[in-house]
Amino acid sequence: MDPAAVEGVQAARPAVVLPAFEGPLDLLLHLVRENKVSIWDIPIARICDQYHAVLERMEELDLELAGEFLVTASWLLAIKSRLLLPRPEGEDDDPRAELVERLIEYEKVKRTAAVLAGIEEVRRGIEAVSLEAPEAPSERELDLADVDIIALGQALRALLERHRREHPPAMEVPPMRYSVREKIVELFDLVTRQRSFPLLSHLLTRPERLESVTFLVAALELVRLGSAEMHQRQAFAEIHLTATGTPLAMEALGDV
Amino acid sequence: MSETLRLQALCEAILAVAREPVVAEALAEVAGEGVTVAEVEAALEQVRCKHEAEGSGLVVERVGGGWRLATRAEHEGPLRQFLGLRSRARLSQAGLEVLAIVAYRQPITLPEINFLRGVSSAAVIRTLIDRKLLAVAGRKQVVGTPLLYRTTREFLVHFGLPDLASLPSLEEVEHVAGEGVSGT
Amino acid sequence: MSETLRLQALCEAILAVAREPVVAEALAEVAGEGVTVAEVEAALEQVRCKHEAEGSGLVVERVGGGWRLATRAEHEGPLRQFLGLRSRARLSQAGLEVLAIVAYRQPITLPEINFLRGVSSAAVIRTLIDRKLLAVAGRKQVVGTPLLYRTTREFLVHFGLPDLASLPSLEEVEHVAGEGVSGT
Repeated sequence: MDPAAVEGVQAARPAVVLPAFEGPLDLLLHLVRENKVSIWDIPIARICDQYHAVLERMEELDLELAGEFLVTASWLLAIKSRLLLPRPEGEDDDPRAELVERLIEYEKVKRTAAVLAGIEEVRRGIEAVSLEAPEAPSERELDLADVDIIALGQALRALLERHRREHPPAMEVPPMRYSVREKIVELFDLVTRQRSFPLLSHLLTRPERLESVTFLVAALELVRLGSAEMHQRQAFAEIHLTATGTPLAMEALGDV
Repeated sequence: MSETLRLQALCEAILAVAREPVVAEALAEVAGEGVTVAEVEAALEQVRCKHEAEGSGLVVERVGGGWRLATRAEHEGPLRQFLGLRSRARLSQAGLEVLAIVAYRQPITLPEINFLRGVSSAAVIRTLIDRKLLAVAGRKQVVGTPLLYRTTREFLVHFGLPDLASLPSLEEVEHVAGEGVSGT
Repeated sequence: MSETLRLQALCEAILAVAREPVVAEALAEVAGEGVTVAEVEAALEQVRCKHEAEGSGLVVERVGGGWRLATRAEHEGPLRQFLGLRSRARLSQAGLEVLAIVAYRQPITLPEINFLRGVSSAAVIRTLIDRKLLAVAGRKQVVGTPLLYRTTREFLVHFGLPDLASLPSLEEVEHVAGEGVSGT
């Protein structure tokens, strides 16, 4: 966090010491201070060059450069070029005025932040006393004054999330993992090799019901295409699938 | 500050934040190099005596081999009264949830709120109506014509909103507050 | 026991269990018939003085709009060791800058904060909201109706401030360390 570290970069210090400027204003303040110039009379050309040099170094080191740095870079260039132009008669607006104003405001912010940091440092060790009460106050109770619309929205989000968990959708449709086409080819192969294939046993021994169903559809398609026949002697008995000798005509298979 | 007084202060501070009785050994361990258990016991005894003086609301007690800081029994009445008073002015987790549901889904009926929360919210609604954050907005034209609830003007004033359309969307809430969804 | 000492003891006992700052009015309400807020304030002041004496591990603080009892900062080390907690994380430079802006200019929108810092502060605000140091105060009625941010009571407690008016004035801040560029 030490902005001064940026000076060390050229001296081939390890890259990690590079600066973390809070933003372009932070960097500009740093440069003004380094150059020991008055903020009321900033030598824009010099500061602008140094600003660009730092940006280049940051880019070389692959630091993530916030867009704001670039926006400010072009702002500086604009101020620089306006300073070079002769100002119209009667106009004495300093092109640097807004820059100065923003730097002064930002410096106040930094000073205040430093004061807050000091207070925080002194108070770090302080813990609220919380003895056991005769009637334990609920930790989850809030003072209404502490509740803002964001807390309200967060409560609803948490609640809807809980509701979703407690009321899962009625039926889950699993993704298709088995293709009928594949099963047709597989089954045709089995039937051709085994002459009479015990389809029912095969279906009942598949580890997954979805696979069984796909097999059954595939078997029906095989019969429809005329490449196989199905036989069952009686209800609930084995279903035999036998090859008819007709080759498999996949192109006749519709969209399955 | 003398070493003895420092040790007394430290013991008192630790008892004040400990959630259960503390044994002297544990205090000696964190009190620093060379502090003996006997010294800690002596310091605790001093703190105990100090609080016996009139004008202290606290007592140091020896319980179950440890020490603890507690409030004086004689203050129990006003203490309970204070905690009761405060809890009436507070918003329970349930209150926050119901307020959030009505704010975003109004007008809405009690059965609908109950469905979302999974528990009955009748008492919570009454409290929120008493506190002028919710109001009745008519009846829903369905079987049983249940009452509909909405948020009030006070609700908008409290949250600094000009109208209900200004409530942040839940996406905006997520964006602003991240996943710190603890409901509190 | 004298009435004054009884009131002191009672105030101390209530602060010890309250878990957050307590307003004198609430104490007066439960302290019994005829006890005025002024008497309560005087009693609290007495308790505060008592704990300033050497050998006390506690302090009475005026923070966040009320009074609270807390441990002394100087016991941080042993206290954390005892509780098995790591030291509380310091706020980042960016976090402190955003708090510094919001504290003095609230309610304020994100674009205004971004402008003052010269860099986007959305992520920082998110962290500060999660740490309960900032809250949303409504929306600004301008194009885009951006959310307005304010500091919370937790902010006041964190920085030991009784109220926002107790923030160091910008003139005071001017005189605080740091070579400025705008001259003194």
